[in-house]
Amino acid sequence: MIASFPYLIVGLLFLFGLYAVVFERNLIKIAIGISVIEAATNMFLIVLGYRTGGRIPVFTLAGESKVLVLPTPQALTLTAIVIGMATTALMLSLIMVLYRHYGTLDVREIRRLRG
Amino acid sequence: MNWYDHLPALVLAVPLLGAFGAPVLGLSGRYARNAWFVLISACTAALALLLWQKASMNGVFVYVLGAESWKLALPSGMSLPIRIILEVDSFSALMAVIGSIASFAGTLFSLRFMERFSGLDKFVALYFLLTTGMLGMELTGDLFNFFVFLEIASVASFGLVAFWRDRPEAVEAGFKYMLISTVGALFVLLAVGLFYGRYNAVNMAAVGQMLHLGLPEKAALALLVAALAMKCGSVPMHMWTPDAYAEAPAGVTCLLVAVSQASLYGLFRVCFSIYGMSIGSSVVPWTIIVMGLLSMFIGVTMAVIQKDVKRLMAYHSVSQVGYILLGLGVGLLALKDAKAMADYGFTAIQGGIFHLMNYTMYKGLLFLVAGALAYAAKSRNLNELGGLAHAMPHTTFMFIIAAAAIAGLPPFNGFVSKLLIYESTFAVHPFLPVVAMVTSVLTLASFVKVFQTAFLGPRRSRLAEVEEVPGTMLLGMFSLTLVVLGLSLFPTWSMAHIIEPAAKALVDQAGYIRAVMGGGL
Amino acid sequence: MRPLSVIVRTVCNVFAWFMVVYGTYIIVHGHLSPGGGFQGGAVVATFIAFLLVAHGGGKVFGWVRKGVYTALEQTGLLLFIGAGFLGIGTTFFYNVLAKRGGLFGATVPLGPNAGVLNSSGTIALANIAVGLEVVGGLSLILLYMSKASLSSPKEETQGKEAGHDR
Amino acid sequence: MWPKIHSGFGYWDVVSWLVFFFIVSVFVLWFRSQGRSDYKEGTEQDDIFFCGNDVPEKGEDYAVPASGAYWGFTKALSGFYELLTAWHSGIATEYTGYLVVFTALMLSLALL
Repeated sequence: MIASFPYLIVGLLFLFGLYAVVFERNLIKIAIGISVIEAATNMFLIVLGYRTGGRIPVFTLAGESKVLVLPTPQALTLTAIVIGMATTALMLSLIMVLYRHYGTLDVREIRRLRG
Repeated sequence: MNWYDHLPALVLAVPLLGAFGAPVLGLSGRYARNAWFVLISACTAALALLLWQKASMNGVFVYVLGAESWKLALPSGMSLPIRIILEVDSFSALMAVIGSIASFAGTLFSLRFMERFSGLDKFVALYFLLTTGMLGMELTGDLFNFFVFLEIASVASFGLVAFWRDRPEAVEAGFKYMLISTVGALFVLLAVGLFYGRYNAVNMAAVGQMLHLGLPEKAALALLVAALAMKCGSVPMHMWTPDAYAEAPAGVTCLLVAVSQASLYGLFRVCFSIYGMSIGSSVVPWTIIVMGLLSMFIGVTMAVIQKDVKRLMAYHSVSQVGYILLGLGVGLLALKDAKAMADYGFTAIQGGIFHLMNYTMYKGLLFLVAGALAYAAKSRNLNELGGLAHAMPHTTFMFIIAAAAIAGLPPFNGFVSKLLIYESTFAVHPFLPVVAMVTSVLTLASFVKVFQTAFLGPRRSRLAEVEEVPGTMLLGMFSLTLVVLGLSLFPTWSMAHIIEPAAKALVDQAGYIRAVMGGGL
Repeated sequence: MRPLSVIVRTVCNVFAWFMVVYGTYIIVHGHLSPGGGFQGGAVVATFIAFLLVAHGGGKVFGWVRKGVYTALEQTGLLLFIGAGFLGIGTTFFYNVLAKRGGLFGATVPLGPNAGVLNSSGTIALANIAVGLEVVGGLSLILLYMSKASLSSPKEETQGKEAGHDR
Repeated sequence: MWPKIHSGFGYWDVVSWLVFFFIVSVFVLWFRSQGRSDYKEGTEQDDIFFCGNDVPEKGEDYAVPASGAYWGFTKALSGFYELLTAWHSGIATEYTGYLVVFTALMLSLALL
């Protein structure tokens, strides 16, 4: 039961982020929502790789302890974080340019392309 | 060192080098930059062709990055592949060829088209980054790597869609595409995580070998299908397509079409090579078929009423993707039943793949023609165009070929692939080809509208000075026209040598798994 | 952004350089301890963030030259793909430098040890390349963003839809 | 040399189509050559017939704009088109919402 607690948190975070992305109107808040979803996904990967009582996977000889925390999900997470940073930076830049053009941060008013 | 062995890595490394080297080359002037642009693009296309030739001779093969030997998929004592593995079969090599040809044509077109604008070093860098992302999605054999290349392609395309940053519409389109695409990509990452949690592997072949359908696998399949269908622009998640395609510079749109096909490739790679027989009930195939039908019909009906020429063509790409989804979805439906597969399923897959190839070629050509119109007449609004056929005879000629091909008029290639799709989906239910044919009629109707209003009719006084576009732009369009004509006039050869091996490779799940899990030797 | 008080400015002036040192440490120890090119690069890039926060944009733009950061970014990128091409004799990204002696090629002794810095071959090279790239890229992002936030939306290109012609 | 492509029900053969096309075009050209012999180029026979009115000088005045094309079609389907254009609302979060709803639908369909 207690082992599946992190997954619950991941699910909740994911839903919070999705809520923010779908129902918020302010572009900055939407960007925050995207970041929350990213954090949830990263946490999901980290939780997957956790082994109870495992040690860090940096060693030359593991010694007595044979249980290691899996390094692969951590590598995946790092890559995802890097991508997330690039996405966030680009998204914030686009929001700045959008604000400059439209004079508003309300997503419902940025709709010149429709139909 | 035998460079022929390193083809899969070189196909990815050369455009990546092009992306990283472009700003350096840009320091020494625009001729150096343009030469670099064309050179790297041509090299990529040539390497992709060689790769396809190798794949059609050798069948499926792997390339292990960073290993002691390029085919060492399973190092001693390992039961799971640990390194990043590129896996190439006829289908993925075909996709790489299609994508790199579209990239090459877009390159030639962009030389003069983008000349007026500043920041071209970054344009070239992003363009090659987009090419790398697309080729990586097509060649990789690793799910997480697929996600990484998906994101590389996505981020590069956000930048390119919003490249004209002083146009509010362009930035708006870039932002919309970015929002929906980032959420979709995170769904893909979640699915990859689910696979990793179940099987401790992210290699497609390894997952495919161990897969047996449980709750997490079903969830992962649903997430992947939804996210990748969004990336290739199928209804109900297609709304980014007209915005992004219409607002991106024309050469980039030509490449974006190929990039969306890479997502489609990923969708069917997941369905056929990872899940295969164990895809469970026919819910997923039917979802794909219904998505295809909706995409076809809604895409084309929206296209009929558009006034912006690029937006009209972008809605057509939604409807054309519907054909491919329909063909491959019917193939997926028939996968479990050997008799149905022999009767109509394999033909449907062949039709889908052939249509995919045709679609990328003529759709890229149409977007380039639309770009040429915008370049020459300084307007994309069909209400302001008219009578350009005399001023731009070569463009008109190529437009007619592409429009006839997309409308499925014989003897062009669009007709052949549509025929295959009609006659194979008819075996499932007569309703499917009926929708497809209605779509085809409406496609013809809307392209007659474009032809009539932009090229025929009286010349507007505003357009009196319009001339034919410069030579390199024509060359870019002509290279795609050549492919369309080749596919039209030699359909039998293309079916036997290009499409059928690709369809066989897609269906052959065991062969795909064996190439990695059989020790790779 | 306005400049902050003199205390903040002095502290930031000092700590900015510590961040550079610490980030470099993380970059070069990427193969031994948690961290690596991206993380270290991000830490080094806080140098610019410190200066921007403490002194405000107006002053910092006068101090830095963007060309330096672009050059860092480009060097990093080319170095990275170069590290990939180094191994093309065997496979792309093959670790040719490891266990050869010389630069990055030391052999690691068995058993628990503190880690040998000079041991990881191409990985260290790639880490340094990524570190340079991230330093350049992130600093440029910070600089451009704060510059854009300084200029008001009214005076620039609002209303014009011409595309940025030269 | 030119085998056919079989689709399960029928086949496609580009060469016979081209031969047929050639024959038909020869026939059409022959048919055209049987037309009136009193046609002369450069006379008033070349003029545009504009319902008996003078042809306007500027092209804009007598061109059919693209928004007028298929007017009857769009008019007949106006209810459908109103629905569709309202659906393509241009609001980015709604588009994302469709993706989320579709994913939820897929999940519930696949898990059941």
